[in-house]
Amino acid sequence: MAHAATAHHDHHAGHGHDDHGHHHETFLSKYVFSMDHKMIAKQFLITGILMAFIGMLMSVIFRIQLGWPEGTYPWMETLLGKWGKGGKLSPEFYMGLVTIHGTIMVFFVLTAGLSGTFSNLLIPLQLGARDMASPFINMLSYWLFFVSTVLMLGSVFVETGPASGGWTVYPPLSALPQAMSGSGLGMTLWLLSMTIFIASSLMGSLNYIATILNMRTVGMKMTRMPLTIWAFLCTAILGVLSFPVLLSAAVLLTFDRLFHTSFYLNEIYIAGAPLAQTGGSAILYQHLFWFLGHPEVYIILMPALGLTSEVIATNARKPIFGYRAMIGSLLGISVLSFIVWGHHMFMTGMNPFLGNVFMILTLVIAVPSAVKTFNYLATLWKGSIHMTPAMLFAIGLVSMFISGGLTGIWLGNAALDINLHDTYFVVAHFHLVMGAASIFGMLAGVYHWFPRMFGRVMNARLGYLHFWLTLASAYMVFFPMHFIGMDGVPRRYYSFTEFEYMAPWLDLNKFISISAILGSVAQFVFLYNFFNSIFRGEKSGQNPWKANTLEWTAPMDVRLHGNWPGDIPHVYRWPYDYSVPGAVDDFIPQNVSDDELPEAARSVNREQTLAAEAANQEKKEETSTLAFSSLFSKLGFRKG
Amino acid sequence: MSTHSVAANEGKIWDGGNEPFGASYGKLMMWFFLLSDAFTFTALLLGYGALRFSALNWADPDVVFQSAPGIESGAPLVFVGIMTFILIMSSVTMVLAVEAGHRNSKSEVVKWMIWTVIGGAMFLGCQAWEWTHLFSEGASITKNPFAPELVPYIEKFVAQGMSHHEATLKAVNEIPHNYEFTSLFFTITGFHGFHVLSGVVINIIITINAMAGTYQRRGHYEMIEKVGLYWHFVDLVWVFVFTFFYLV
Amino acid sequence: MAGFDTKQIWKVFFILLAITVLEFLIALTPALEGLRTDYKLAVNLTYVVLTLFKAFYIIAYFMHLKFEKINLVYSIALPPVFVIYCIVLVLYEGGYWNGIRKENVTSNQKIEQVENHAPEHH
Amino acid sequence: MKIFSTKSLRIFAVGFSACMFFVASAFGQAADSTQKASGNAAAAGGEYAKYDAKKGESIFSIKCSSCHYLYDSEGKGTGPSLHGVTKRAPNQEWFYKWIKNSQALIATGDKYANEVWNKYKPTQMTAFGELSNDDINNILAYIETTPEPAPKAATADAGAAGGSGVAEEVMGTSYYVLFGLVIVLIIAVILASLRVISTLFRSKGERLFNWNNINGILFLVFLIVGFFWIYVQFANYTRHLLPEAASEHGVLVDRMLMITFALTFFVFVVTQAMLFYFSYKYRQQDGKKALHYADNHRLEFFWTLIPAIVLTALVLYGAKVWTQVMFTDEDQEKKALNVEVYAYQFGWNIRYAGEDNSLGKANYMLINKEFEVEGYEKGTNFMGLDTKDKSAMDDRMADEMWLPKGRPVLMKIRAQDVIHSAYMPHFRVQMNAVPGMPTQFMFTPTITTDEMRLKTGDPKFDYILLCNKICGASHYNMKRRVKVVEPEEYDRWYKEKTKAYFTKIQNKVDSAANSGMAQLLK
Repeated sequence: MAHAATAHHDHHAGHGHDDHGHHHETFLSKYVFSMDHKMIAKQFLITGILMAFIGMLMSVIFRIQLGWPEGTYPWMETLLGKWGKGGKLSPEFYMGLVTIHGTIMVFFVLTAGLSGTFSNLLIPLQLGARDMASPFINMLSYWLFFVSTVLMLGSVFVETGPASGGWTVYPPLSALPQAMSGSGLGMTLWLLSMTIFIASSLMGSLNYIATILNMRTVGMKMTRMPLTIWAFLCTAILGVLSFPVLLSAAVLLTFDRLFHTSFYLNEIYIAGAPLAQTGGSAILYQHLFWFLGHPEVYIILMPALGLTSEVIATNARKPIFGYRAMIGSLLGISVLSFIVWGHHMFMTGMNPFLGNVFMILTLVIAVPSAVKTFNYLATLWKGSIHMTPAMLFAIGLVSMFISGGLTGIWLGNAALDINLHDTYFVVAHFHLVMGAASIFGMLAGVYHWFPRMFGRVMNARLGYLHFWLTLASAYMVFFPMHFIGMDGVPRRYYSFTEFEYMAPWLDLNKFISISAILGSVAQFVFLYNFFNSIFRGEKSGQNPWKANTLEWTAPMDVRLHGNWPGDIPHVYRWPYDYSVPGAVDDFIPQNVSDDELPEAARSVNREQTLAAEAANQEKKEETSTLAFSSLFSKLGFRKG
Repeated sequence: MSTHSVAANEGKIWDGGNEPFGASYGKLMMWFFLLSDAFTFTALLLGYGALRFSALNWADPDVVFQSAPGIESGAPLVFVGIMTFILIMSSVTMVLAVEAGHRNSKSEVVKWMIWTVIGGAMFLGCQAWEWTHLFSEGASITKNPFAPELVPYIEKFVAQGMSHHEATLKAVNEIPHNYEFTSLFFTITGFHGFHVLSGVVINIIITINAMAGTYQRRGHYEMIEKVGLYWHFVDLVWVFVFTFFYLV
Repeated sequence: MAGFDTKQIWKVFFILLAITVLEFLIALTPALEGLRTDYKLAVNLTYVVLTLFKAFYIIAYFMHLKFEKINLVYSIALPPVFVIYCIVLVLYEGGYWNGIRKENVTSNQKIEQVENHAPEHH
Repeated sequence: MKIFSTKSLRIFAVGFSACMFFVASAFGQAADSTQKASGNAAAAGGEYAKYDAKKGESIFSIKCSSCHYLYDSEGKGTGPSLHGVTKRAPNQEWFYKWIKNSQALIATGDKYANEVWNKYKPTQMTAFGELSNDDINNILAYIETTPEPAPKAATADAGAAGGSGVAEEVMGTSYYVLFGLVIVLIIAVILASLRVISTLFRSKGERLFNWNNINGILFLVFLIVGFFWIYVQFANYTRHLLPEAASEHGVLVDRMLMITFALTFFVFVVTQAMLFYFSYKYRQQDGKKALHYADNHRLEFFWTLIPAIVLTALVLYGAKVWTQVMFTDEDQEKKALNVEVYAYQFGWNIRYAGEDNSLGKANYMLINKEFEVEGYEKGTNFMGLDTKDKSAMDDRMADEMWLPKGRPVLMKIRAQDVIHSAYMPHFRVQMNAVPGMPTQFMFTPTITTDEMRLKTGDPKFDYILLCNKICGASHYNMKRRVKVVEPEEYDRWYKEKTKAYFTKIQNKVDSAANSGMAQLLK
């Protein structure tokens, strides 16, 4: 049977799966231009973390401006030079920070850092493949991503300032250098960086899809794949179909900027002269942008949901509730995400008739999202929750997902959007549902799969501290913003001192800024824990969380290229056989066949569950000697 | 449901250790890449559609594309007809190469691949000629000599004693007008031409590989098939570009 | 391999050629001039339908999709549904912009005005 | 055994230095603000005394204040602070040219213009071609004769809750910073001591903490504290929210909002409570085993169906409200008061339809062109009005947007340069202003400014029109006052306004009301 897998790999001559362990590796080929998916995952993760901290510190700077709009800080001038004259953040640079913060967080941290890291790490390991379908394209994907981050950061340092049209870079603001300082070279770099990023993302996604379809080990049916993989599959499909549209939008915008075409420009009088470029439509860009932009939200969120599903099931020691419904809702969300982009545009002058169409479709998305939430709750119900840091973050994600998701019902409603569009309510909504929730999912993933990446476990107590500070500060930052938004306070305002009716919120803004700073400080706990644990963390056992999925059957020797020495294990069951009545342990790894199980634990199905549970009560103390002879029992990790 | 534990592989295509689409990962990646690229072109053509629908007037393709080498005007769409024929023809030779590949016939693969490369190069040459011709008529990415609102000016200038050509150039350079048509035309055909160019380059590379016997040694000509998919896709895009720019 | 034989290939080629020729006939036959101006939409739709036929033949035969496994066929053929949705909506939107533009054309946007105030041109 | 391991020390160091950083900044700020001398005001500008600073002030507040402050705004406004500017610039003539079109002046190679440009580029100054030399002199008079306001501490009138004046401001800041510092300190101390204690226990082979219990209980605590905190927020903040909707459709929107709020808040409370309670209740405990319970189709069916039904109801209701608000027929539009807001970086031009209640057409290419219509004086066409369109001739220009109570208003929205958004939160009105694509929003104001002042108990209350789509550096300061008055008062104001638009022409129109001009308008 095992030969099926190897034979299958031989079929693809030309990539280096089969020579694992043999080839001579230099520093460059091992750490820099590595083609091993585990190393590439680490590269994505560390770049992502770096980017996250840069984005976070940017947000601290503009939060200081928003919290203390009258304040001046000498260090600001030291840090920012001409953009911080007199110790005061300039309005131009404020816009630049907001833009780059958004772009970095959305694309580099939550798209590449999250999906790039975990798709790379988990797809081959959880499916039982030796590597990605095309390790070379995989490597290229990372390096293109790296180049795009460099270009994006380069945008911050150009003389005319970083791209500053908001992360959506709507033209004409972004198309005309006359319109604002950030629309100069900084904007060109932004577009260039995004173009390269799209290429990177495309390469990654194609690889993920091909790997998931073709390289599953024997027995790994689609319906036996962990939900993480389902989530990565949906994410990759969304990426393949939506990013090219942004590419086209960016190309047309670049042409408007560089060759004076007018795809997005019409009847503009700016800087004391009418513009010769005319005949286009600014709204066209928004349609193209949001055709990407909305799926992008789910590209960000779905991997986090997938990771959470796995972490919750493992740590609650329960099967994920409604596995098929979870897959169904992932697919439903994916499909719907392509046909609702217009809900970002209710107030942009789009045909109001389309407003109705988009509103109806948008609110339909709430249904699969609700199903996911309820399924998570049902999974926790009557579980035996192991409070690992990963589990805490997974629970945090569900909480954020609920809080942010519910306000989506407000914003998806065109009538309510009249007054909420582009206010702080929107900021609160998407930071909770796609910012905080996805970051929580990512952190859950990092804590959970850290042993798989580095062979060591992260310090749990620092993890707890990190979690509680992060959870509290996330709510302290974003929950009050709903009130500010409902008062009609616009987002992307440099200060709120110019309007009387915003005055009552000055205090609250200080509170939010303090909380943001607190939350940012808490992330340094994580940073310390992360890097410290890489080198000095407690060594992990083979399967530290006692999980079912295949990645924990591969040797923890992280340097091994090819993942499994010898044959790839076969798969006999779905990944959520936790606390199966009658089984010796409270988990049955996927590669354990029925023959290796005690009679009572074989072929358990739904109908039998409750009966078996009753039986289980009687046999509780009984320890069967028919324990499985798999890899796990031999390893003998500590119990309890 | 999934808790049922069955023998590892019952030989069903979705059970793992298998290729459920009956296609290697490389072919799958090519297919999905093409799907993705189709969305890129779709977005560009969407932009074209939306802008054309919103425009108050538009250039008449019969007037714009009425020249061919040797015929200065009065032969609408003839030249693009030739281009279309060339591209379809090269698609055919590509399929023939793929077919020969299935029979592991190296000499035939090489023969048909060379014809495909020639076809692609001819198409590029035609496009270069057409662009040059349009440039000479005063068109560029930001100038549209065919804009209906320029007609009265051209007439006026002609009345002042200029030749039609001079009058057009003067009008297009001096009078603001709507040049969405040429912007979109040069952008989209340029983007398509870029695809053709990269296709030709790739075709040349694999032709050389085929000559060197790389695929013979590998035992299969799947690479030809993958590149073939790309080449047909380029043809496919042209079919749409042709309809939307030249006919509609 | 199914779907690849020289006869079939040439047959598809002639079908493609025939459709293209038909398109040219519609576009160029002087006798149809009245039809082209009076039923512009119908003629354009005809072009689109003929184009879709061509696309079908290229994808199905040249790209061999017709002979692939049904899974692959679906996964390639279904996503363009989004495209159709998107096209319908965006063209509808384009028509809406057109209405607004028509409404806002100024009376003196015509020649003299433009001439007097011609901005610098790139 | 080490009491302070290097690890805990390091954590402490990171937290502490972060705090010190912010404390230091705060004091830096304090020192800075106290140093702000109440410089000698009003000394300059003697030669401008002959101009009308009052008129200048009103123009300044509309055209200039988005980007410029009078005094000491280093880094704050987009442009330089202006007091003393007449001493910096070469001569009066220079101002005329600069303000009307700075880019043109720069292009001529003017030395000072280029100096300013090099300092601030690429930020450009909006061209104000419509200002006459007199207007500019008035503005300069205002700039140079206005004394610097005393520091905030003295005036101490800063907003309802925001609070405070410089001294308190600094106090407030330090308070927060100290608060943060204390929290981090406490955490560091707790951590360090936990570490010490647990090391002690571990050396005896015991575990002091059952982290499962601790975290489980923390979830419960978080739930309770969190809900209490949410309650506190509602108690404190709801009074700061927007007052009741001041428009007819706004009432519908608000009702929709309340229903959605009630529904989602209910779901929020229930699901969050379940989530955190489950996390507490089902934390791992010795001797307890998880229930193997993989799915229940009936349950899943219900929790798919119920949200679906509820959402369908919401969607239908939402679609109804949206349709009511956005779809207006032409008859209604003709009867409504036609007003245009024309957005530019960074301000709004406001135009009222004349007696014909029809806004004249406009063309962006005519903006700021000198125009000449037979029988009229020359003027600058700063809204690009179509001089051939007769319905444009009687349009009126206004600095503020006055609206009569109870009459439908059709607000036409245009943009000159980039996308802006006309947002009037109190009326629940918002629509983007897109260059080259006029948009509109129709609404009926129902509460006058005075009535609203009584209702809110805020004698300074004003409706406001602001920009809600990122449009450049001074985006945050792009505002116009909106005033809703009784219809009679509106009529009075409107008649007065007849003088405001096409300033020079209109004077003539008035003086020659019976002449050919009036006939031209028909």
